[in-house]
Amino acid sequence: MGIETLTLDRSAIQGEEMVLNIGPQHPSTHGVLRLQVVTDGEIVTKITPYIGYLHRCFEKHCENVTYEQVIPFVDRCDYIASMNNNFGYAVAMEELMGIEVSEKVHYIRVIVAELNRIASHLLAIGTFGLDVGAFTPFLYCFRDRERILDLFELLCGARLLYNYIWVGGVSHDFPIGFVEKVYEFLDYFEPKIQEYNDLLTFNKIFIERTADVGVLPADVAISYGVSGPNLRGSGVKWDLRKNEPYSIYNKFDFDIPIGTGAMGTVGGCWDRYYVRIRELEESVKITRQALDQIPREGDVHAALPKKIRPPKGHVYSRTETPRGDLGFYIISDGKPKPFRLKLRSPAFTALSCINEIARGWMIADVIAILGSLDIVLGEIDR
Amino acid sequence: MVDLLLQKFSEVSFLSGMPSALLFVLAATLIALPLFMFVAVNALVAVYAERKISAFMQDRLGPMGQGVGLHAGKWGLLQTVADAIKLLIKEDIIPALADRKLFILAPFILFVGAFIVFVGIPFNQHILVADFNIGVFYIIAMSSIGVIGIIMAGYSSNNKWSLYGAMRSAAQIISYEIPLALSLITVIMLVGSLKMQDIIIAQHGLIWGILPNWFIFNNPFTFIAFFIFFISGVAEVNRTPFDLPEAESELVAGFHTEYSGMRWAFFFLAEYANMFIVAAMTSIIFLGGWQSPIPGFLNGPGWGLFWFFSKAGFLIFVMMWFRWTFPRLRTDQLMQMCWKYFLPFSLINLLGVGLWDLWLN
Amino acid sequence: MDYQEIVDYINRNFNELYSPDTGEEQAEFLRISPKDWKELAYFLRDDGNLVFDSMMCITGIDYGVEDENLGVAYNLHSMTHHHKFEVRIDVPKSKPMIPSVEKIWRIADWFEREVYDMYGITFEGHRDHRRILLPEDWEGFPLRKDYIFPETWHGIVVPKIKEEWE
Amino acid sequence: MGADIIFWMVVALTVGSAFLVVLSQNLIYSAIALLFSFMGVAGLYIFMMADFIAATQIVIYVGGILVLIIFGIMLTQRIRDVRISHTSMQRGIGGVVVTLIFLGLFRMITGSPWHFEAIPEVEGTVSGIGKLLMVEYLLPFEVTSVLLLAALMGAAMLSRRGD
Repeated sequence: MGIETLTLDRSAIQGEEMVLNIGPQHPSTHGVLRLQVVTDGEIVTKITPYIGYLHRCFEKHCENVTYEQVIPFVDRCDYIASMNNNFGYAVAMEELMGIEVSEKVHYIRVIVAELNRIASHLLAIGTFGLDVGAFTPFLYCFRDRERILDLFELLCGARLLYNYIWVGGVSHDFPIGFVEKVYEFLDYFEPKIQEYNDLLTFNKIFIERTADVGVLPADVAISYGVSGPNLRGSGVKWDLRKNEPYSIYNKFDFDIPIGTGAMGTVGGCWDRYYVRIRELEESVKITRQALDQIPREGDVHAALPKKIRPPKGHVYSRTETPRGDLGFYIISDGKPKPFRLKLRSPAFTALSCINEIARGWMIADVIAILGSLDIVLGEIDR
Repeated sequence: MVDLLLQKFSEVSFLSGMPSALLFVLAATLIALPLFMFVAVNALVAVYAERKISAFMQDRLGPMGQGVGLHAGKWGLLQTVADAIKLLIKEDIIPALADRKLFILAPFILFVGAFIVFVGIPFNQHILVADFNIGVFYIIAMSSIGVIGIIMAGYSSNNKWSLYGAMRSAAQIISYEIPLALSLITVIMLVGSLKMQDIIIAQHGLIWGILPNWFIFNNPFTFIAFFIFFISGVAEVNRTPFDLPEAESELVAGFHTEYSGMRWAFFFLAEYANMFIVAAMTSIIFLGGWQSPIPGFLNGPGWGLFWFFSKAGFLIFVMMWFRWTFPRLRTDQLMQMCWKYFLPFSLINLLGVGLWDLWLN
Repeated sequence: MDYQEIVDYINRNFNELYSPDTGEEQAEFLRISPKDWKELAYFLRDDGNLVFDSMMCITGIDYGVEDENLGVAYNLHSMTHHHKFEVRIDVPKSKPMIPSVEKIWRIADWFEREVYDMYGITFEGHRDHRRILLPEDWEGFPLRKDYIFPETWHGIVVPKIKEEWE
Repeated sequence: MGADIIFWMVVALTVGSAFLVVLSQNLIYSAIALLFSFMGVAGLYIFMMADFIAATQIVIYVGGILVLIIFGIMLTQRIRDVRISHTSMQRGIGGVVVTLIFLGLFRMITGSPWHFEAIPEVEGTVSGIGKLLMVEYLLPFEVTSVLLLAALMGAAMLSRRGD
């Protein structure tokens, strides 16, 4: 009788699994999201997301209002990046109606969209830091985001829901001195990126917590329709601004940052995070170029249609928001109200892969993975 | 100190007629009361400091106010007072399905565990409630009571988050006690006594004529032991980056999720008391306690208090600095750090200090 | 490949089974019947010349109260060849059943659940066929044109919408 | 006199909570009562001038063993319902056995010829214990530590998942 005969019935000592509800009221679900998590000790074995707590049937609303009135609803979908959502809707409508807007409008749109992308990424970076327990970067990010919101307030009076980009133009021209103020902001902001890197990005604990965690391989990401920084974090060089340029993005010189696996496996949380940091730099670059080239003269209302009554037909158009590909599927029956308007939300697709990538990690990692996906529940639930 | 008071009592005529048991209780209370006040004030000051320090680190102002009146006072000085009043008058909520008895008992056990330690801490040459023979060991022993309070709180709340918090904290505190105690032993080996005052007096003088003869500078092994001790201490009191039991972004608030009002305030008091204990212990054992950095310079009992509090205060500041700088570790990383790095290192330390001592003496 | 080339390519491989839609919209999509969908879906994804590895969007459509059909539009995109394609499937309201492509494109999982949630179209073979945005016990399918707004939900009265500005 | 009252209070704490440990229907309550019982025992050690043992009692029993007991209860019981309970079985037989043992002990305590002497003023027991452990009882000390190490490794092996 050797030691080999000593066996242990492991099934007898395995503990029961525990079902844990993360949310709907939880500090780190970035909104009203419920994740039903089955845990074995601290290890998560299954995640079932329950969404819809913020559902207000945006698409039904749209069928009951005119095309102009849709814009405020679009604002409220991704309330972190309203400019980009406005932009996406305007691009879709202009494609449907065949409107050509003036050069100046294009530049204005690109500038505000990129500023809003910076603001949105700052929020994503800050809250991601918060999710892994670093409080200070969050406030640093908010300090800088505040300046962008101040700029937007100067521009259109609103700080969160702008209703600024209209179909065929924008609601107001840049106020006097705005361009200089944006330059000022960019000069202030650019060195701050290094500050985030020093404080959070290359912190040893932060890297330990996020690199290699929640790895999203490129093929899985594509199959799940994940887009934007999340897809690029997986190493796929795909950015609609570059690959399917809309508006005047083809005039600008910028890079598409992708996850390289510098700190771990490609597609880990750290890569997704770092893509956002690098995109801040790219957005600054784009904004600078746009500010340099923007024509000073021009009417931003010139192409505004008197009444929006698109011809019969349909369009599927997508643009790159901070969260990824924002798609609009619009069917028009020739009346002033949309017959069908579908918003394809990038956060929706990003969240759908949570069970795939967060299974087998610990609870703390699930929170980190969720934070790295940068979801906005307003957009997921619509 | 109790004996001293009893002796004083016997000299007072109207007290001498009383039963000695009563006198004993009286003496103990007379000592415990200021100590309790100290713990409470410590929490108030520390909370204010935490707010202000975090604010300055985060590029903001923190609590502010202009003048007196209904503001938070000059520089927000009344903020923590207002907080304390709020906590005192807040509704006391006990969840319907909570285990009432344990729920009520838990914060007190935690607090008692923290409070009882203060008996053994020398604030200066004279202010020390009891200089036990087993001084350091007593403190280590008493600080291990608190974990029971945390487990009870987590268990009795009938909340899964709390339960997770309690489990994590139990594992964490038990684990980190080992490197903590092992680093402590390095110093005890050098001193040859467990008495707090002996440890402090052993750090008198200078080495190489420049550095104070504190144990942190005594030899390379105690230098490492200082860091292991301090970091394990931070882990013991559940401060960031080791705040897993109450990680607010994961476990909402961990073991005190369900607590509110005064009960919650007791957790808070205990946390800040524990912070002070870790800082005080580190400064006593490695930084010379109440001793002045330059022997003979500003050396009176009053200055003793000053040196002690500035050393402890600095270490508390370092803990706050940690908290507002670092992200949180994960459970397995925390355990790995303890068992794979701290434990072997502190064992090597122990051997090293023994050899060092043999060699030099 | 552009739209016409893709249609021709599919027709070559499927014996001219599909003809481009010639309806009133100058539509750039392929209208097929539900029974062919699964086979075509595999073809679209796996064929080396098409490689539609990315499902951009699935949209449910109600053609109107009078129309007897519901539609589903699938917008596909190829990350390899950078071309797009749209497939549309119409199903009768009396028996709205479409084979699920959830195993082919993983994102179809949630998109199909959403279409089911809003239009009541059943996706056969879907492994997790539940409502997604609305509560489990919600009655009716809100995005259908004939949807009647409920007045109460679990005893909670839904406030009436004011018609005009007051 | 004052010490006497405190002594009896400590005794009451020890015995009272020990009763609670045995009689409580709730396993967690028993564990918590054990905490007070241990504290009481530590207090008794202090009365015997065994301060080191008292502190050890708290470190090992309260800080270590009791935490592990509670940990074990929470891990092995179903977490969902808080009311973990256990019933005392065979109270009759148990009562008889306990009474017999108690009587035996009682007889022994009252029957033994205790000899009293004044407590010597010991200046700490720590150095004495240290010397005994390191000189006289070094072998048992080392053997115990090897045994504990073996137990530790065994536990680690058992809890390892998979193979």
